[in-house]
Amino acid sequence: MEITYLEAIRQALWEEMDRDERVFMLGEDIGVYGGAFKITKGFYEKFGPERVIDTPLSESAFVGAAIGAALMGMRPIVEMQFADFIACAFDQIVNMAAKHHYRIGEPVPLVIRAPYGGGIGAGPYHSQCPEAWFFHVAGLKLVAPSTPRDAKGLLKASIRDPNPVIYFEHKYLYRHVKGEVPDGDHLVPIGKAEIKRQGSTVSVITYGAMVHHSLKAAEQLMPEGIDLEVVDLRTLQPMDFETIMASVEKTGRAMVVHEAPKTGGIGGEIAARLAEEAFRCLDAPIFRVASPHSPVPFSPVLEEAYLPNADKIALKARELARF
Amino acid sequence: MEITYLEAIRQALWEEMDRDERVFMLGEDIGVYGGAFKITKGFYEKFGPERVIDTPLSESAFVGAAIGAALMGMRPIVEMQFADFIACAFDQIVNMAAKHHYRIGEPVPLVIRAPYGGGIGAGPYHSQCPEAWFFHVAGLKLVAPSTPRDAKGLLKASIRDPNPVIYFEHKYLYRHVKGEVPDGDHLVPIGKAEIKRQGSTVSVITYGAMVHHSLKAAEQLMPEGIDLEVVDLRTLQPMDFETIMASVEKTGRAMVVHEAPKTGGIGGEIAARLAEEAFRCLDAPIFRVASPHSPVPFSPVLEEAYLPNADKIALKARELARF
Amino acid sequence: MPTQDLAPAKLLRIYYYLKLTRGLEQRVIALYRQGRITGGVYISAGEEAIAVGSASALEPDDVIAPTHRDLGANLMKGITPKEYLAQYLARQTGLTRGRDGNVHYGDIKRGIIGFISPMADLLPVATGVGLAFKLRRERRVVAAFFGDGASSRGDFHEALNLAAVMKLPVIFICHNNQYAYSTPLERQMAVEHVADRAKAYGMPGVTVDGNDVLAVRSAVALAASQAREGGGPSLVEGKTMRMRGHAEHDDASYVPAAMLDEWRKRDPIDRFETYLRTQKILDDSAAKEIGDRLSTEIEEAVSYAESSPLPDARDLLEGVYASP
Amino acid sequence: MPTQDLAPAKLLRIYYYLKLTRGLEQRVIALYRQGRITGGVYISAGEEAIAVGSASALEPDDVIAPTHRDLGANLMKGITPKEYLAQYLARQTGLTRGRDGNVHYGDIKRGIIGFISPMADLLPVATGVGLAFKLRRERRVVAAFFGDGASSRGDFHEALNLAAVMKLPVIFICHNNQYAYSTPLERQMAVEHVADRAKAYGMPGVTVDGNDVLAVRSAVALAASQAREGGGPSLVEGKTMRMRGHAEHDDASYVPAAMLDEWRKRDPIDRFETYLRTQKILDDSAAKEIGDRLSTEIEEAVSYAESSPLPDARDLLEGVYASP
Ligand SMILES: Cc1ncc(C[n+]2csc(CCOP(=O)(O)OP(=O)(O)O)c2C)c(N)n1
Ligand SMILES: Cc1ncc(C[n+]2csc(CCOP(=O)(O)OP(=O)(O)O)c2C)c(N)n1
Ligand SMILES: [Mg+2]
Ligand SMILES: [Mg+2]
Repeated sequence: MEITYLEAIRQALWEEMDRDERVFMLGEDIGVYGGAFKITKGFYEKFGPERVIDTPLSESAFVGAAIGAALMGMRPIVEMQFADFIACAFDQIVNMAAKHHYRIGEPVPLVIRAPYGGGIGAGPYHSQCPEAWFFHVAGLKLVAPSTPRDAKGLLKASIRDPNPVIYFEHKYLYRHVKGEVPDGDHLVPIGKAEIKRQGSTVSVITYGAMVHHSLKAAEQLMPEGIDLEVVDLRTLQPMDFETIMASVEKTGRAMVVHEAPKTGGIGGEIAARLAEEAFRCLDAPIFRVASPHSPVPFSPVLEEAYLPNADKIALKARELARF
Repeated sequence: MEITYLEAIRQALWEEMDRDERVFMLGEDIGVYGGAFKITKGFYEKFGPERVIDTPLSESAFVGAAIGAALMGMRPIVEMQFADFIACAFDQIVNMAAKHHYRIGEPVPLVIRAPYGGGIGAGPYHSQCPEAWFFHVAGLKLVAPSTPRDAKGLLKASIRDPNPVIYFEHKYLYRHVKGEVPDGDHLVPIGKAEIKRQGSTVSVITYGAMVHHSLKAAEQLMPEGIDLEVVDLRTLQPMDFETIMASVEKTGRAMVVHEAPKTGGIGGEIAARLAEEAFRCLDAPIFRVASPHSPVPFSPVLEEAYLPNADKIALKARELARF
Repeated sequence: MPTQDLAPAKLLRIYYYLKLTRGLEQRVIALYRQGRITGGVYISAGEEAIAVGSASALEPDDVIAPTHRDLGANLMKGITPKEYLAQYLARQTGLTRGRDGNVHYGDIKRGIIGFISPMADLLPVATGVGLAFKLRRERRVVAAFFGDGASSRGDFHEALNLAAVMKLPVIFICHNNQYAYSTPLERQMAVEHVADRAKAYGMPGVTVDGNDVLAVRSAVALAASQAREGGGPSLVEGKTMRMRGHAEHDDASYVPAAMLDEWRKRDPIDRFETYLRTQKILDDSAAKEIGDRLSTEIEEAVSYAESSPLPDARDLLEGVYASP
Repeated sequence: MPTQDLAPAKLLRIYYYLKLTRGLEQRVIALYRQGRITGGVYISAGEEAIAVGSASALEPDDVIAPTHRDLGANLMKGITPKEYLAQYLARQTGLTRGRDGNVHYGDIKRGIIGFISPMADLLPVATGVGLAFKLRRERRVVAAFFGDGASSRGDFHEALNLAAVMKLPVIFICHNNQYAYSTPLERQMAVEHVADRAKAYGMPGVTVDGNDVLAVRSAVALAASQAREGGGPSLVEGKTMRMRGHAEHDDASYVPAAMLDEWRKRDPIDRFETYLRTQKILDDSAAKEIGDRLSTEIEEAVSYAESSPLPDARDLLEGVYASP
């Protein structure tokens, strides 16, 4: 049966809460209300107020509290109402959670769910893609699934991971994407990319909502004889560079696509590594398709111009294929 | 007369405070005490408690307050005691200061002085290089001088800039580097890199303390006939890509050196842009020399292994020259 | 209603802005239901007296740092219905030219700091506005609004503490509307009054009936005059009720119906209208005249907004940075 | 000193840890002056009673979240002088194996959350420890320490509010040592007592003489027993004085000499020693015996630390992530 991306997240949470008593959730309006996106609807009724905790409006405190509970052997899952507000808990994440294991040697098993991304007409404060802020911070794992299957499997893996994991769930995908999810205790390992489409002309390295736009671009380009390979990173940190390399070795052409602004985005790291490690097998420059260097504009007219999409990806891929 | 990097910063602050009544400073222990690094020593006596404000221990409040004062036409300069604590004001910087002009069209002329960097045996919380956190955020300017001359000229330019500027001043350079500074109202424009050493074999693109290590590496390599060109970015955002391109077009070989961890660092962006825009003139892979993906360790033994230095730069440059 | 020596014209001005606020928001709700609004809709119905009462106590060159429930204060500071609706329709003529939406707008020239989403972020910013006034020896004050939920954030604490230590001319004004999204007060704080929090800063904290526009006005006026005299900041809490969902997508089924019924009886506009009528400041014909004027203004604003151009995608990257 | 029913052995244990703290830190100062310490040195001289008095009121399986002036509490929770000195010398045998320095260490197995630099960051973390206790129905409490300066940070506010709303078993313990680096209290807050801040959260807030170890102990014991019974958090403020610079590089010339003289007369260890002697629990020979034992321990620790290996650079990247 096909389920939505949102339902996949819900199932992962439900199963893990059910499986392991140490797992509990905290965040704003996740209890009776079921969360701003209704992901935890029914959890309060099933698991009770002690394991589905409505917190005061204080991101730094509840992330900090999750760290403390994790240190005591619990498995907290924090919901940010929107990823944009993770900025309010930045210090706890980068200074406390990320560095603790290296310094003290104690694990901090913690998941922060960050509903991120644009394309929903929500403007500068409800659309940001903040993954690059954390990509530079050692000690954090970053996960960003694109399909219900990965969303479920990676969330379950994140909850079982002994490290702080930021789980970037794309708001646009919540209800826009459906797919099959294997029955049973379905896990997707952290740190493994997946080729979402085999191709021979250009490797498109991407993640999140842009996987779908890239796949659409690939369909557009097929009639032109341009055959994109779509590499879905799935995990951003640690990054599965082996899979990226194997794809680029095959195609000789690479482009990175992400929704976050290009400047300082994760695509820079990927392109830089390719420019160093895959220099000999590159037949063309490495392109990046990403948002420009500005806040996410509110107006749909502006946001449309701002966000990458299948057309923009196809345009660049065509250019690259012809190089 | 040669002055230290620290003295250059002090002079810039002094002259701007003297020149423009709207300029004032706020931060922890900057008044009577003169700041943790004694940069504002004597300012309290000269400019008084209203313009040299000792704040409570609350980074988010005093950055926010600086934003408010800036909106009212003042020219606040915030001192972070250590750049590491800028994490506590992250939300104000990225969500309020950075986006205001784009959204509302009002300038936010504000300087945040961030004493950053390692090499001083100060461990994970007093050594970080956080510039990449902000590099991804549109609306901020980022400046990171390497010499007394640039430190002074860029700080004065930052104070006069109508945008929020984070001024990364390297703690290791404070007293380790001396140099001439032009007399008078010396300004260095934001957004202009400078070739600190002309060379023909490899372009080393760098900033901050690593400029000095790169220059040292260049001296080491001269006898071997390897002639490094050292490009000092000076401003990280907006980046002077023209100067970088011109250098790489000349040498055909590029490496980026920074102290911040390699993964997700600014070097990724530079390498990525080169891999796209300079593909035709590159004779070799693009190398990056930077710190590894871990917190900054405290022990000098570990920190020595952690930080890039002249030897490590020379080693990679040699490899690149021979490619 | 506390008796105050307010000229009828002033009282009618307050009445006008209360009604304008309510009317504009009702119109926005209607447009929202028709799918003509871009994005979400944040309504201050039932708590207009806090915004209007507060703003009415300020001088023209004072500054406000509003929340998402302060339309009344924004209007009093000079935001026009046309601008407001063009903003909700994400037009080029909106206050942010489509760059931001709904209640995220401001204009420092008119003394309004643009609201941003992260709750309580404007409190430190307002503190800095007060600091500028103090440094320049200006007798101006800044009114910084926040919700009960926002009072849990670190920025609330840091801002109030900084303002108190530096004796800055800031009035911190709380819409205690019983809920933060779905979260009721008792899950937000373990004190009875938000004003209790003032005790942590050594500043006066008062709780007033937030649905009594003149009570709000006089509390804020007192705080403002203290602030203007160098007496430092105050906290004024208005007890009120959020009468609709957090935003219009939210049916607020978590709010007990009886609670809403109870508060509906205390509607701030009805109460003020009754007061004006008993004071013989308002009668049927005057009320009708104002009502007609408001309708015209509002409908003109709707037409203006709807006929305004959308932003031009070519301007997308304009203004990310200020130029010297 | 409040009379308490403490067996002489318990009192002598407190005395021992007070002296051990003082002795170790004096030794560290000497090593620092000789250039044998790596990095800065943070001393709790004059405020040892807060750390020791508090820790002495806890049960063995309670947890602490210390500040940089809580050596006494760390020692009582089981940190050994050897580990402490090896940490200051950045050795492989130090508590962080050279990854972090001086007072940045911890060990959750011994109930110590590792201190980090950003002031007040451990307060939310401690709140989470209390939450874990509550969820698991454990009768444990957590003591979270902070300075007067740290109380200005947002994390202080958010943590105390969260703990109060959730009624968590947390004791927030303030070293009010009059200064935050060079910043005196009156530039830090506009209230007289840090304990006044408890009023913003609806939790008990008490101020005690922080240089009276038994007063601290009994205030913390009371707060702990309330917390253990489900009564929720408390704030305990110990008034004390930072008798040295912020760190040893700081000559603290901004502190009035008279103030130090005044406080020197109230030295917590002298006072407690006098008390023990008047109570006939301590005499010259017992004091000498303890002193000798401490000297030996401390010198053994110095030798241990100095002969310990430095970290191995090959381990640099080990443990950035925990493995499953
Ligand atoms: C820092 C932050 N976290 C979460 C949110 C999401 N959010 C928007 S409004 C709101 C509730 C605000 O409650 P309150 O401050 O009482 O204002 P009210 O909406 O009741 O007027 C929440 C949780 C936010 N805007 N900012
Ligand atoms: C968030 C943050 N800002 C600044 C600093 C730098 N700093 C270290 S200790 C200190 C003063 C702390 O004062 P207090 O909390 O009173 O503790 P005390 O040192 O007096 O014991 C400051 C400003 C810091 N560690 N963390
Ligand atoms: Mg509310
Ligand atoms: Mg202190």
